[in-house]
Amino acid sequence: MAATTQAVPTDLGKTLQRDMLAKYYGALETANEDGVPVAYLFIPGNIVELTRNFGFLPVYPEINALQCGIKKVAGENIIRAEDLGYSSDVCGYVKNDIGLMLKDRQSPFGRIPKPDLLVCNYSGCNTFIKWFEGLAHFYGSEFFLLDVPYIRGRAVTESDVTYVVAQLKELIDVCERRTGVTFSEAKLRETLEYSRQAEDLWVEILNLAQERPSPFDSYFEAVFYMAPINILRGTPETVEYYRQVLREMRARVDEGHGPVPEEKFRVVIEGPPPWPHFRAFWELFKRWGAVAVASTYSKVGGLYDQGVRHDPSRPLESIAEYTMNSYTNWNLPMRADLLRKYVETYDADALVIHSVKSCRSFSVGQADFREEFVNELGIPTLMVESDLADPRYFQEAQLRNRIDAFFESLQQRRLTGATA
Amino acid sequence: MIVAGVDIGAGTSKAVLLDGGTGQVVAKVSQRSGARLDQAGALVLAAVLEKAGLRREDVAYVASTGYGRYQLPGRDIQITEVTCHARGAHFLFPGTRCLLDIGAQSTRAIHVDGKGRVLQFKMNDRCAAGAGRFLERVARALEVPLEELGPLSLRSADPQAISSICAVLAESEVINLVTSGKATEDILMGAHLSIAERALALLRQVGVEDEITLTGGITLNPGMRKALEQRLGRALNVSPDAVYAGALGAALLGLVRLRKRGDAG
Amino acid sequence: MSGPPGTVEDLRLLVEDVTFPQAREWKEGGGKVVGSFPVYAPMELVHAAGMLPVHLFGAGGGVEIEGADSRIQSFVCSITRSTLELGLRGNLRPFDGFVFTNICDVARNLSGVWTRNFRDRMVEYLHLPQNVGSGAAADYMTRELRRLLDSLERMSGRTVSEDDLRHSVAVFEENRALMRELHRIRAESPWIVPAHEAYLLLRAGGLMPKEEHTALLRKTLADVRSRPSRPMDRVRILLIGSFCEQPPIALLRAMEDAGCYVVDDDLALGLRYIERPVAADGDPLRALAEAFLGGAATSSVCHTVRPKTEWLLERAEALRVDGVLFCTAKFCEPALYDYVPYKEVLDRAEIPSLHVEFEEKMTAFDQAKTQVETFVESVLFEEA
Amino acid sequence: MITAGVDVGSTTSKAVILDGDRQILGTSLLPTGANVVRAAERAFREALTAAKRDEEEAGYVIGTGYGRYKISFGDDQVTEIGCHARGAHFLFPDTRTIVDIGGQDTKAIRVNDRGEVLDFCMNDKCAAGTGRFLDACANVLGMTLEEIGPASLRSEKALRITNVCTVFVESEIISQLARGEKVEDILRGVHQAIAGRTAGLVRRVGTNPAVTFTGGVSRNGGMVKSLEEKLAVPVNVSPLSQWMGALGAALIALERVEGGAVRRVPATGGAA
Repeated sequence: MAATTQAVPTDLGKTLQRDMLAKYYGALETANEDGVPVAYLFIPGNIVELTRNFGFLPVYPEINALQCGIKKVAGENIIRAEDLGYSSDVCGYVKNDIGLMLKDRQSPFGRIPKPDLLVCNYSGCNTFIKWFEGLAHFYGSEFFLLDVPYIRGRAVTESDVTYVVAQLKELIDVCERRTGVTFSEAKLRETLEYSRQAEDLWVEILNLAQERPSPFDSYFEAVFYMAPINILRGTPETVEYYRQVLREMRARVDEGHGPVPEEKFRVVIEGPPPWPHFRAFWELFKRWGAVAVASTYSKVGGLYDQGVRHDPSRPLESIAEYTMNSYTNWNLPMRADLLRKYVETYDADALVIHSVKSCRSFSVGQADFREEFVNELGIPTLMVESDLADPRYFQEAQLRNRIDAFFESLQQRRLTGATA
Repeated sequence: MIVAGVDIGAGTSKAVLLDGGTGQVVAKVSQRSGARLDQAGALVLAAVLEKAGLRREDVAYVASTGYGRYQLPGRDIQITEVTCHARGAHFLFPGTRCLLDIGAQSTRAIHVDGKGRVLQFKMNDRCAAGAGRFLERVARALEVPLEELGPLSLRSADPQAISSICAVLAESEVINLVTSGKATEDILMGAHLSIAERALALLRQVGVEDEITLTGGITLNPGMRKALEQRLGRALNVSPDAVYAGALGAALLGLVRLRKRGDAG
Repeated sequence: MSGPPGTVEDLRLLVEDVTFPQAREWKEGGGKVVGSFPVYAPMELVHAAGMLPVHLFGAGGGVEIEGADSRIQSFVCSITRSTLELGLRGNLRPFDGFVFTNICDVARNLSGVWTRNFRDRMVEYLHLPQNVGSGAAADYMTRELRRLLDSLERMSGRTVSEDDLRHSVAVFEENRALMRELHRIRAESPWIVPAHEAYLLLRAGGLMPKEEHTALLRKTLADVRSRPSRPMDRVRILLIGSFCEQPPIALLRAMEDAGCYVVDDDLALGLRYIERPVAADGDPLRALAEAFLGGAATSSVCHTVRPKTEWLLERAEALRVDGVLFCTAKFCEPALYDYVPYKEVLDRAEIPSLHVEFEEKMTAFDQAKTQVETFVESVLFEEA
Repeated sequence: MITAGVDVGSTTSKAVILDGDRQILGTSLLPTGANVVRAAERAFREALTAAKRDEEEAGYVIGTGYGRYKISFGDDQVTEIGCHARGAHFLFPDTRTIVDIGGQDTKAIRVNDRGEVLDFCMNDKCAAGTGRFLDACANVLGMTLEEIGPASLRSEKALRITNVCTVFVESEIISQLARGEKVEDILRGVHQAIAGRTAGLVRRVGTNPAVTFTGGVSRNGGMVKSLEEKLAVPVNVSPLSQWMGALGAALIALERVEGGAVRRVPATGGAA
């Protein structure tokens, strides 16, 4: 379909994603009553193409927790979970979801259905296992653990793929038993083809951030385009969605239009955003004309820009490789190489690390990145700390003080041409 | 026969003399513990005996509690402050089912049964800790004398939200509010509400059931009471004698042990 | 080092010595040493390769944290910081290699921090299967054990035969059987074997050559059977939650002094993780894999096919406990998640429970002790 | 022509007046208290009076510290990291590492040969406000901030203080007291704990000598000694350490004027 030349409406991608999510949450509203089978999944390494084969409607507790953060109800959910006995030191996403459950799963964006099957594809985060073990206790629903080995050397091994493929076959038996639908490999191939096309388009969009100025913020705005690739993969609508987003971004490049009036600093950002204070946190960077040209958080759902693809010719193998190639399943040396690659490919001036208390799988070891980048690579690096879900952990004055000091020193050195 | 209950706290020590026959309080004393915790118990016991015009020999049983309960020579038994506070609060308000004790150092939530026996209890983790110290530092940052904190906070029209999870981070928020020029009474009410919220989180974990009794020095501060009642949405039992709940409970439990020993002859 | 430790005090000094005298002595004798992180690791393979297996449990309060504090955030458990501090200060110089396993996200990432900070040492991350019910798990774990054995062979310069493996498995099995016997006696008559003594004996097993530890166990069991039996009026407690970061020994003693008999616990669980015999015939690696998948202890760090709440209730009934004491390290996520369903089923079964938090470096635990005393008072004075 | 630096901190507000060739003409120091705007103005006016100059002569005014956004009469704001670095470098031109233990945060800063910030590292959230940590310890022991430094130097045996968190260190100290530990030994432990963690931060930006210790806590001799022990290098301390932020701000203001900048804000009108 040739890209039409007529003008692209502003914020096209953002509005289209909002419509797709509204439609998705609408379908969730009546799923239980309509007898539609519901599967809970995690975003990293999610196997939505497989569950779609049996007519499962996917629910992602992380997306619900994230939306609660943005819509300012995370705080009350977390307190409700802590009243039940959850510690103040455990993950805010888990407590957000438990808090929702304790309020009959009523969220500001619609009612979340109960799970018929918990598919614990816990790629990159052991806390996910405890999360779904808790839900299995409270709901009594069937629990399938898809064991996703952490990458130990430099890449996924053949032994790992064999193990995951064997489990995917066991999962297919479970899904057939639960839904009475027989597995269709042809349908899976078709779904995987749609996923592959969407993934190609998404990578093309991400690469546009190499332009000067970058047409979009690859951290703060990426979240407005990430939902379909993470949770609605495998449908023609998703492929069409990314064609439209690509069209929008190309138009922005042609007009030299970017997320800030004047792009002064290009940064790579590591770590999840603080959802309950998303706008305030973005503002602390916008004031300095700082734009994220690459981020690792936008790869939590899959490292497509590193060549990971669903492949209809190798269905189960490519799904297995995909499950192990989410960012948090990469070990720390691999993450450091990726961050360095991003700084070079996107010609960034600095690295910003947002360390969050709730997510130890992201945070532990980040201090080593800071030192490696500053001392060994000469790349200015700032590390700040808050939380991705718990509004009680965001001290704006301290964050502003550190962010101002960082960009102040960058600006000063840029004026006098000082080297690190 | 007379029974003594001695509550040796990090800040203040309290002693109560109880008449076993009438079940009434004969005398009570509260004084600063001072730096030497090992003497605080003996000193406050001597003070209450003097106040009641009695001698040590007149006391049939001595039960100690509180932080320094192991450092009272000549005691018959030491019992923890949670068990004693529960029993003491029940004596003061027989309808008590929940007890919230907010002290200088720590905060305790206790759920009791009809006889003042502990069913569930939760002591503060770092979040509800240091309520008293926190208010002292807030008072200094705002240049307000400690005793005026409560009354001044009652005049707040727009309390400033202080959401931090622990006393240290909450204090940074207070300082940031000061440096951003917010009204003193609004910051003060925000500080009281932040303590209330953190203390009530503990209470909800042991299960909230009427009647709720407050003990601990801070609860005599009107601002603190308003914050607690506002966040909880129900009336609370408060009495100036609540500060003696620990010593009172120790004396009552001592009486039970004494009678048991008496029966056993 | 003058012979095996005799008294409980000797054991405590050995367990709290963060200069690892046994490892140094083995190293000076020309041997190699491999350390593993707290919960389960199949150290039979290290023994079979002729190296000394040492179970690392952080530094307790034994080292002042300075370097590690600015590299590991404050919302992480203390054992992670103190282990890194031991490495940065050179206390782990005798160690030639380290084995990490999937305990939690923090331990997993620590293996990455290790490879960056100690580039001259072998670092292995062993992926122990979580899908223990899968038909493919045994094959996968056997391949993982083979992969670990290959790197241990490279490190020790020795090829390990199946007989070497069978011999090492037999040595560990004998040790485990004696340990189980000691814990059986304690569960039956806890006044004979205090919890802190059983714990110190278990921990010592992770520091010295296994054969030496087996001899120590035999001597202790003989002595235990001859001890006088006079029970005190105490509360029978099941202690749960200390499977990785360990509470200070003084806190464990304080809890006992507060009026508890700890009839069973998961302290240093990694050292007694395999609860059923390992098959002596066939491929020893597969035997170890099947023993892990079918006969491992229940802990928060590994998924179980049967809900853990069922295991807890069964255990509480079998041990006739008066209460369950959740004793968890601050910031220990796996333990803190399991606490909620555990507490719910115990409340429903009207079994009293208490949750106490600790940090391995704590020197003052008045609050924890007071809480345990109150818990004991509320159980003992039921009718007061 | 003079320039001014006004540093509004969480506990105290300071100002420094400089003349054209970087001589300090006047300084001021007063508690910030509840009204930040007034504190800033008073600090500025008192420094002008000490310098025997009046406001119209000020060519440029820079505000710093947590209250910098409340300084209505400032021409620009610079964070205290930038200002402490510049001030310390002015007093000790060979310094390459600056450590500031402030009321809210502890900072370790690496600078180049012109005093420009190359890298900095700040304390972890839970070890917040080491200045406040010291304040809490002094409070529990019933001593003033001035007394605890010398007292810690009288100790022979340093107790290990394990708590990073201000709230919990108080209960830890109370337990040590209850065990009969001596106040000097507890204080030595407190100073060692803070110095240890601060040294950890400094190592992350690199302990390139010479190290300058700025901020109010640097007046505590016990802390200076502990920090030198942990860093194993001598540490520069200046009697002006409390005014380091304000001095740095005044220096940066002078550089702006030399670069052609002009004061954009009218005088404060000399309100009382």
